Amino acid sequence: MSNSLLKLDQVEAYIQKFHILQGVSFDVKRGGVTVLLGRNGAGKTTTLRTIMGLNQVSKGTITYNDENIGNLPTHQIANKGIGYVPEDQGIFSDLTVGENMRVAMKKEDEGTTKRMEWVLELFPDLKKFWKKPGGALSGGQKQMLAIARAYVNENELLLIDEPSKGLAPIIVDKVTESIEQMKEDTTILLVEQNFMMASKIGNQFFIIDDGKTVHEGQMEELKQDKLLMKKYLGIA
Amino acid sequence: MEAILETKDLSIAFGGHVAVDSVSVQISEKKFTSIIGPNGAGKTTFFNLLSGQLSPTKGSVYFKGQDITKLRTTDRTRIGIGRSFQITNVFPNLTVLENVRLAVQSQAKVRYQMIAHFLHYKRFEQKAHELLERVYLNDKASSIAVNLAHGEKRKLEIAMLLALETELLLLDEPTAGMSLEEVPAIIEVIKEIKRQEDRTIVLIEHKMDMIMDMSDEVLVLFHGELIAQGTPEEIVENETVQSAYLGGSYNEQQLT
Amino acid sequence: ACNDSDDASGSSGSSEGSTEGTSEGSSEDAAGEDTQETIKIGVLASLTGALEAYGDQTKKGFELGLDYATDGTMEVAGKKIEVFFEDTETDPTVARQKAIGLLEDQEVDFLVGSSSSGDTLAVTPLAEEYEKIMVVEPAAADSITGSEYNDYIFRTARNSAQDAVAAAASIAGEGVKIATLAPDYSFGHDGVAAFVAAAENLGADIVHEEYADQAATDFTANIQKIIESDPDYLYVVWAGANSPWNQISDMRLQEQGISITTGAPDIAALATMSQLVGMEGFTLYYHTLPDNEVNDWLVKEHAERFDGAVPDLFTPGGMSAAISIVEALKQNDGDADSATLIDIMEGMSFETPKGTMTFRPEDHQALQEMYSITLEESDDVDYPVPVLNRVLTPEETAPPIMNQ
Amino acid sequence: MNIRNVEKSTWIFIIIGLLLFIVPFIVTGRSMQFIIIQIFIFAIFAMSYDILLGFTGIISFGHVMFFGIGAYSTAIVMDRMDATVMSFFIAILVAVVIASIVSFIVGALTLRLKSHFYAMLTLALAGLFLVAAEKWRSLTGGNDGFTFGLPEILRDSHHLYVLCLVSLILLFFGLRRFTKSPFGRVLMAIRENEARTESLGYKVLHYKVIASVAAGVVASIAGVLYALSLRFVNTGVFATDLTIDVLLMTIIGGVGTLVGPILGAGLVELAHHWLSGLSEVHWIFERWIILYGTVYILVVIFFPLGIIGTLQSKFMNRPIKGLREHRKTAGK
Amino acid sequence: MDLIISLTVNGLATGMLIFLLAAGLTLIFGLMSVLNFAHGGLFIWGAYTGVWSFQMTGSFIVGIIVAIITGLLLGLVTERLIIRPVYGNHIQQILITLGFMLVMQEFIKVVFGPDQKAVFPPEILQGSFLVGDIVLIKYRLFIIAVGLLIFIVSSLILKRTRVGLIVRAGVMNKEMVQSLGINIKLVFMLVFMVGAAMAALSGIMHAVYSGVIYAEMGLEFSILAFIVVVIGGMGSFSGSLFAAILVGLAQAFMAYYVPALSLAVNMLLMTVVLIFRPQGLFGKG
Ligand SMILES: Nc1ncnc2c1ncn2[C@@H]1O[C@H](COP(=O)(O)OP(=O)(O)OP(=O)(O)O)[C@@H](O)[C@H]1O
Ligand SMILES: Nc1ncnc2c1ncn2[C@@H]1O[C@H](COP(=O)(O)OP(=O)(O)OP(=O)(O)O)[C@@H](O)[C@H]1O
Ligand SMILES: [Mg+2]
Ligand SMILES: [Mg+2]
Repeated sequence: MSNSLLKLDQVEAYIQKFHILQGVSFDVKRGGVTVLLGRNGAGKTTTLRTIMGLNQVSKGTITYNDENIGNLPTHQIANKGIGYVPEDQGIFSDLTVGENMRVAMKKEDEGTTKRMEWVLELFPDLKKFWKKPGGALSGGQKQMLAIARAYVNENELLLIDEPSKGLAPIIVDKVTESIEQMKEDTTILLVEQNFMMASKIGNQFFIIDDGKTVHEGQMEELKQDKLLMKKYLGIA
Repeated sequence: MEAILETKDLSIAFGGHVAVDSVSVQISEKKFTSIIGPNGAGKTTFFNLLSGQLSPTKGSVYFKGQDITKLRTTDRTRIGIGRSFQITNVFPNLTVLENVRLAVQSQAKVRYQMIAHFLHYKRFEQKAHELLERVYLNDKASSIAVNLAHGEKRKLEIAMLLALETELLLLDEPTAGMSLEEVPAIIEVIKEIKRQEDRTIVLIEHKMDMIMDMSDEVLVLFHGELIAQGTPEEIVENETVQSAYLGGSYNEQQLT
Repeated sequence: ACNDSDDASGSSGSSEGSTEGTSEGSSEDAAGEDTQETIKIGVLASLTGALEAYGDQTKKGFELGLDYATDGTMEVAGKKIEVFFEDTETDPTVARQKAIGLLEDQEVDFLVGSSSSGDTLAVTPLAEEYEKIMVVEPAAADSITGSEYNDYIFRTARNSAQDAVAAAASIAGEGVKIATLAPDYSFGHDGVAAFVAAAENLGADIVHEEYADQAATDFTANIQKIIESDPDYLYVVWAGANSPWNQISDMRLQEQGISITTGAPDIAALATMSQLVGMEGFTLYYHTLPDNEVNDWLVKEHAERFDGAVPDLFTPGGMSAAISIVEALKQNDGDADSATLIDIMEGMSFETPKGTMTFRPEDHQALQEMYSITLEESDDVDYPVPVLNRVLTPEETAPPIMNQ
Repeated sequence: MNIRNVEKSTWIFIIIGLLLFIVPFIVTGRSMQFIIIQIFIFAIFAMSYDILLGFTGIISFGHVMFFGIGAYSTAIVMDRMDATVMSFFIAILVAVVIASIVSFIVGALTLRLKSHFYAMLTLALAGLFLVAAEKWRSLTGGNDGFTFGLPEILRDSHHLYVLCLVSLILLFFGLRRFTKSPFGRVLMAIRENEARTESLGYKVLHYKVIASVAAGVVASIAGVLYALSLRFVNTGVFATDLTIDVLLMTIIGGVGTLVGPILGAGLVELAHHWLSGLSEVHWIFERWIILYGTVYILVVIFFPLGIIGTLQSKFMNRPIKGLREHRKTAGK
Repeated sequence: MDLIISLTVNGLATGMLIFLLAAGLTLIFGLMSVLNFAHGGLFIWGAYTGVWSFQMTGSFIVGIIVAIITGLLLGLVTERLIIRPVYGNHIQQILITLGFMLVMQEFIKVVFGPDQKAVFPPEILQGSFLVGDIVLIKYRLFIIAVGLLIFIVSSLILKRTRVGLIVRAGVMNKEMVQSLGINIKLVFMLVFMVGAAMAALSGIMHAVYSGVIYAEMGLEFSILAFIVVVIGGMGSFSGSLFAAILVGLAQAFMAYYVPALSLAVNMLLMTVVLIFRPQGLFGKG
């Protein structure tokens, strides 16, 4: 088994007739946290969606565990052990929190029960509002639910799109912590605008700009490289 | 200082759960007030009560001394309460320009005109373009709103709010999901409004640096109750706020 | 049955060459003259949709009728007859459009039709406007020869009132207690009103009138009320596929001493009435009932042409319509002028599968035989068969005149 | 207004409109004329439906009630009064007044009911009108219906043709302006996001009610013309089938395009006419309805946004590179 | 008293008959949110094929099974060819399903002929019991039993398994459900097939009840089914059952006590329910 878990090679994708991804390549190593960075509209979300099979790959390959998963149906991709927290949370608004979780649970074994307990400890609000429709949750609670839905399954790879968005600082801390715990046995691909958080937990990073990967490296380097930060992320 | 907005004993319960609990505050005119609090504290719900999306189970809201508790959303917008939404809330299948144009049209009070052609009102379109420029969205003017990236939608949301030119601006996490690069620019837009000193701004945010930077006053909601009120500095020192809201990393950040 | 639309257009096309005695060559000079050489008849019927079966019967009957009346020559007084069949789809708009097409584009001399009263009423004003005679068949609404009557309308079909009078004649008598059940729309109300008048005339006692939603799934409540009114007879006026027979039998009306009576419908519907064996009622036609040469010819010819099938409820009507037109033309030396034809047809009697019919001068309604029957089981077919009690004479079933 | 400011499409429509006036001189068959008149009438009816469905986003299964109101008002007024032009105007007035009142009330119910529930409620209300027409036999003649006379001038097919065409053209341009006005823009906003429209300071209910009344009144005018063209009315003018027909016409042509429904009306009526005519060609076409149904299916597959809608979206922003092509190559 | 019992029992039976019809639509329209105007087509095909095989074999059971199989197969074809391209788009659904409805209805006439056909219940279900003065029609009792069975089985399935949740979730956000590893296309297809099979089953049940089948009956009854599903509040079997029984009883009692309004009873009922409870009886609002 190679060290690379997920590998994108010159991936291109269209949304309707717009050429959104124009050559995204990166290699997510097994274990650890990989962060995707880039400004609004750069194509980060589209990249994650393409990996999940929610967008068609028009060119290039996506290799997962040495297998080409480009253009497989989404559910098959998910069933290979990939979990996804979408940017818009994807809460089923008419279903209760509990039902949302139930739809998400792939298995009902011991491991799942354990993870469920862990998740509810992480986000006690969810337990409190177990019977509330997902649509009635606060913005942050929805975010928690979206994360929890991905956490409750055993995943080999987790794609998380801006988890910290809308969360109170203290919860951001918790999420950060949970990712740290998780990265022991789950590889994480993270899109994050909260640089504080990203830099704290990220191991390697890739920068996407205008639908292309334009830079990659170790998080440690990025933190030092003020020039790079300025150029692509607009922060000093 | 004159209070432009005042709530008295404002409460709302969903089923058994009290989301906003007897909140009585005064929002000072032409000041910048921020609201913080943990997720689910009732901040958005509080906004909903101010802007009329929800009606309270108890208590009342006054705008410029007038009791507006019974007024509908539409009327509140018309008398000068505008808001942006936490969950992006735009017209998905219309163009970005049209989204803003509709807001401009409402501000110009052209509401029941059904004879003239809408293009007859050139100035609406011009104004819409200006606003899009201000939020750095002019190159997307002809995109269909649903196709925008998340951050772009947030900007559109702000442009629509600005178009209404209301005296009171309620901003619900305007920069959530916006890229690092653009946050400062949007902050600049907000600051610019603040500098003009003719508007009152109320902001909900989880980004503490923003709060610290801009607020004249900070309100803290906790389990629906107003537990603290003061200058940003006072609030950061508040122990409950530290332990229940900020957690560890904020302090760390201050240290580093 | 698949080929008959072919036949229709085919016969009109092929007859052109085979016509004898008509001066075809000279017809170029005036279109008006050309129409003098052929008699054109437009038939409107529901050839698709819910009433498709009725339309089909009319059509077959009409074709047979022309054959019969012209001895297979398709000519009358030296003029050939051309027929156009149009499908009204049981939609008044379509009916009117097709009728205009027939009158304007085909320049027909006669209209015949149609399967539904609504379609017919949408067309009758056109007959007046274009001054062409329209023979109504098989639409039964009283208003066609009643409140909506005009001089150009003749009807070979029986009307609802005739049904009612026939029904009354079959069962009513001094002191007989009768309840009625009918669908809650014009057809039902007209039918019952006429029946009540006729039955009361014969001394019967109407104890209850019940109207039910035609599309209802459950008739229990209606039947319950009828039982409570404790009649000797229940007279049912019904049309349409969704019928109450099953439930009437399930509710054991007959065991409670209530006899059912109704007009026997077409064969497909008779098949749903096997629980009503023994019922006394009436019918306007069943092929074994009339005893005359025309009917014998019809039954024989029908079987030959259509795979051994017997003529159904509205087949003789179609045939009668054709015969009436040909007869009138014969008497007018083939002249299709409406004014003279109206004079001829008023009071005209003609032989049909249902015996002698007479167009009553007052309202142009054809008075005709009806049949008092009993439904009996039969070994030959899988539906109950109407067996003749007695023939109800045209005079006996004459409906009131309603166009004054 | 300056002539140069007129949109190009407006000129096209004006030209087509003018051309249509010549049609009766070319198509002399009155039966064909009658079909074209029906097309005009249903085009008006379908446009009115488009105001609801396409521009305001309201699905109604009971739109036929306004059509029926128009038809019965005309028939009853013309029947009870002398057949004069005056009574024709009275008929229109009666139709419009009743339709406005009813559509006002029905429109106000959109406040309470959402999507399917509203659609079904309108179905029920139209059903009640049907039952009323069925039951109030002294007025309506029950389901057999009744015929009525017309003033001399309206009996002529050419006159009727012109009347219907003029109505169609006037209503088309009127409604087009209506939808392109600032008001119309707000309707579209409501279709997209009702709550947001409200928080922009628009009173949604007012808009919906006005749209509903506009649609109702226009539909009733279609009904008036329909009764004129038939000189007969029966309960069929309240039948759900008609709502369904008009719904299909609107969708086939393209929802929210206004020309679409006109095209849809033409297409449905002509397809109907030609396909049913086929049964004379060969007996196999006796089941022409199968073909007719297939047309609906094909339209959805090849013109998912309706004919005009699909053409517009193809025409207005031409794809840079077709997505489909790429999918194909990607598959290999 | 007898009268009331009699009306109630028969109203219940009618209600159950309507429920059978609405059950399929509860899945397809209520749960999957597909405006399926072709439901009546599935209904008549169930009725015709069921009756045909019943009359060929003489076994009602065979008839029922054939009807169900027809429903499943037609459901499969309908879902794949007609419905799949138009999920989530009600406007297209209306057009395409109506087109398909016309095709199915007309094909009935091609295959089985245009005439109405008579149908009789199997021997054991013919006739009625007499309990005191009350007439209990056997076939109606059978319908009540079948209706209850369908109700219990389908409610249990929805409650015990994730299927109901998945379908509802899939309607709200298809992509998300797929991202959770669920083959939503397959789930939709199966649920649609079951809904179609229920429609077909109700077709044969109804055919035997009314004693006659004809091609046009489909559209007539599917509107009733839509009414029931909406009154019930969309998507819950309890709601549909309750609404169906309400309609059945209302029809029975109206026809007896207020016959003048019996034509309008369905529409009145729907109007009243929707005005006072805009989300339907069991709908969450
Ligand atoms: N459905 C669509 N149709 C057309 N363009 C789209 C569509 N969805 C996204 N885009 C465009 O694709 C580009 C990339 O979008 P994407 O959502 O991947 O950006 P992102 O990097 O995630 O941005 P953000 O940080 O704002 O979430 C944007 O410019 C956006 O406008
Ligand atoms: N419509 C509703 N029905 C029921 N409960 C609701 C509804 N809206 C909000 N709530 C509950 O009220 C509480 C307050 O929600 P609110 O959205 O105001 O939180 P918030 O302070 O804005 O949080 P966040 O920072 O996460 O956005 C939450 O617990 C939420 O679940
Ligand atoms: Mg994104
Ligand atoms: Mg909030």
